[in-house]
Amino acid sequence: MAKPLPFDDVEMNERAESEPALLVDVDGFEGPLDLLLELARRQKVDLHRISILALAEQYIAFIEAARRMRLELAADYLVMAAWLAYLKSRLLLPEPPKGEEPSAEDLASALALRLRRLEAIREAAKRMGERAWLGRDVFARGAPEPVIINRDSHYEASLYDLLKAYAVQRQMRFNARVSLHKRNVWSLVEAREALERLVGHLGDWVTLDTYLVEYMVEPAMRPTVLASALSATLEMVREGKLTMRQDEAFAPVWVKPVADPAEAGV
Amino acid sequence: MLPDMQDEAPEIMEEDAPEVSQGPDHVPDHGEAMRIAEALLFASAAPLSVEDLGGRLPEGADVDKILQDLAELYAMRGVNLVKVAGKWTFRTASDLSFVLARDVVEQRKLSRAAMETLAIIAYHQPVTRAEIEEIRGVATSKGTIDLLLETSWIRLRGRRKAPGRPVTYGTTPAFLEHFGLDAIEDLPGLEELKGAGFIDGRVPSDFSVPLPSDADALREDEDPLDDDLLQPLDMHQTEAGEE
Amino acid sequence: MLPDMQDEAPEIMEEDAPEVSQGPDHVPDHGEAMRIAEALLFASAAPLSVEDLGGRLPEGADVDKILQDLAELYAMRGVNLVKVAGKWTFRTASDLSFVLARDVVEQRKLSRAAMETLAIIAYHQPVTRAEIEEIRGVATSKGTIDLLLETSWIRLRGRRKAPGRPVTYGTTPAFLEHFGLDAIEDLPGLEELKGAGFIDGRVPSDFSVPLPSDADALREDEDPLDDDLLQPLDMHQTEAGEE
Repeated sequence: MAKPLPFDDVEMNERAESEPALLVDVDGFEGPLDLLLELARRQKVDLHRISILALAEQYIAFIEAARRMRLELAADYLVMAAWLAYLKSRLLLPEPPKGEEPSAEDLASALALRLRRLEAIREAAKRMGERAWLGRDVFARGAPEPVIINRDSHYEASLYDLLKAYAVQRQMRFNARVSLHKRNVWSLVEAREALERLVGHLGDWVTLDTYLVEYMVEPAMRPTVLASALSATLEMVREGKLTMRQDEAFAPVWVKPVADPAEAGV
Repeated sequence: MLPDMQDEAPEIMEEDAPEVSQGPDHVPDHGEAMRIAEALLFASAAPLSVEDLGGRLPEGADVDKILQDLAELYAMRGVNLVKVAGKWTFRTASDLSFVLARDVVEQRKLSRAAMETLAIIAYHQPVTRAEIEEIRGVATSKGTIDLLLETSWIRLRGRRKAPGRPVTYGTTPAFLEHFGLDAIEDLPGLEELKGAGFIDGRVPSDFSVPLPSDADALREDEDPLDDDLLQPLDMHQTEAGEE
Repeated sequence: MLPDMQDEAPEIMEEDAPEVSQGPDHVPDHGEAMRIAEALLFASAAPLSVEDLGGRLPEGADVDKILQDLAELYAMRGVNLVKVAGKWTFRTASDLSFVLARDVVEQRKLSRAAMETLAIIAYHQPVTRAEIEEIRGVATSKGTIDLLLETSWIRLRGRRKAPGRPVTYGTTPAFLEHFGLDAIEDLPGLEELKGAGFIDGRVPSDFSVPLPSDADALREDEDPLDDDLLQPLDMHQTEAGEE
């Protein structure tokens, strides 16, 4: 498209009726078909009896006038002009023997049909525009009243669910009672992790027992905590991270982090 | 025949006495049902279907008769009961627009091109952009279709089973509501357009002139929209590329 | 019915043809002014004052009379013209407000905790919250009891004659109805639960399933609820304080 035609509202109605001669200006037209329709209206005859030949001549004359005035025309208009020039020559020449091509008369009536269709839809659009539009001519209730929604919860539960919940619940409790006590063990891994965490916070000698108090809230845990902690400490001493000492048998075990791994030793 | 309605049952001793219908089976009072329908229609922000109303009116109410009577009752009033897009609603009488027009928030006026395009879509649906352009004899700007989609009066229906699988357009219930139409068949001048050979140039020789249809069901020559093209933006980009 | 859309005005030649009101300058009769007022009141988003209407009605219209006549016209209808805060508006007739209410029933499933609590209340009633907790081995949230009270399947029965006088819970007739039980004694006992496969494996010798009773009469160890504690809220606050 060389030049898009203006699409916004153009007051077409005033233009058509008042002008004695069509000004050479395509700006007001919605394409070549619209221009043709306007030219056809100027023949002041029913579109069914329109002279396509006369129309073609008028259109071509209009386009030529526009070109003389060096008006820039969209390609659509020129294509239509070329086609109409062809149609005009076909209409003026005697019909060639029946060939494959449609006859000039067929082409002319097809163009007339297109014009009638455009005219018809124009009329339809006009009538639609004249209808009572909602929000322009007719109005809905300005203040609709809301529907109040009462929510009512209805709970689903079957007797099966109820009995199952009860049985499972009760059974879980008596099963729990007959099961063996799980042995609580402070594993070596846990002991090692706990000690590694402690090491960073210590400055001086401390008794190992001090650290372990928090793990020994349950008396039953005491042996496993002591055993695992001692093993983990020994391992860390071997790695040079801790120093440990015990003053005598059964005395508290003292530990101290090694500031410089080179000092490591028992 | 109506069953014998005995309001005051005589003391029937016989075992086989016909039971007097009572309570919920009782045919509801027509006037009362009309009042309820009136209240519902007045209160609602959107038009109500016969089914919507039926579900809210007393059991056994004759919804069609109620609507007919209400429409008659209001026919000469400043507010009318009208049917739009198959549903019922109250609207101000169309002859009173001159008093009410002052309330209008300045509406964007449709351009002639947009109005024509809308008319072609309405009368010719399902229709492709190429068909719209053929009728108007001019390229349709992307803006026109976008603007109409924005009004929610038109929608993408599907794709024509034809080379290029172009998108088909049709109108929406909002279109009917806006123009005060009960159904698309009520478009003004439809018969004349049919006579003018407008609907439709593509008609095959069997001469079954199809009327416009805004039914949700796709026509035989339509395919559903592909999921990835439900985005209008993509669709237009594609089309723009073809120009 | 659609208002008659006359696309082409019939050529009225009669001088005395009933004139449709023509623009603001035309002084219409009282009936026409009523129609206009009706349309204005219908379309307005807010109630209109006498002054608002006066400014929109034809010159010389008797606004008070118009409003009075309209109010009368609508007095028995489903919609009434009413005056609120000094301004006029249409409102659903007050006796029909129920038609604007819609009941929505939401199907909800009981949580496992609620189901277990309900089962324990059913079997062990009258039972206190502390007893429920002892059987379940976990604390029962206030929400669970509230939810069960909401289902109306459980009720507050009384107070246990024990330190702290805790509230006792029991089931209701609605419970029986919902679970299809003729009487609470129909809840299966231990042997039946075992037979149905709900309980399997070794059952300790001291394990028992109580024979439930939902009799209204209070047990010996129950006191009536005090009046001031019939409010579930108060009751729960008290209980919460004990925790």
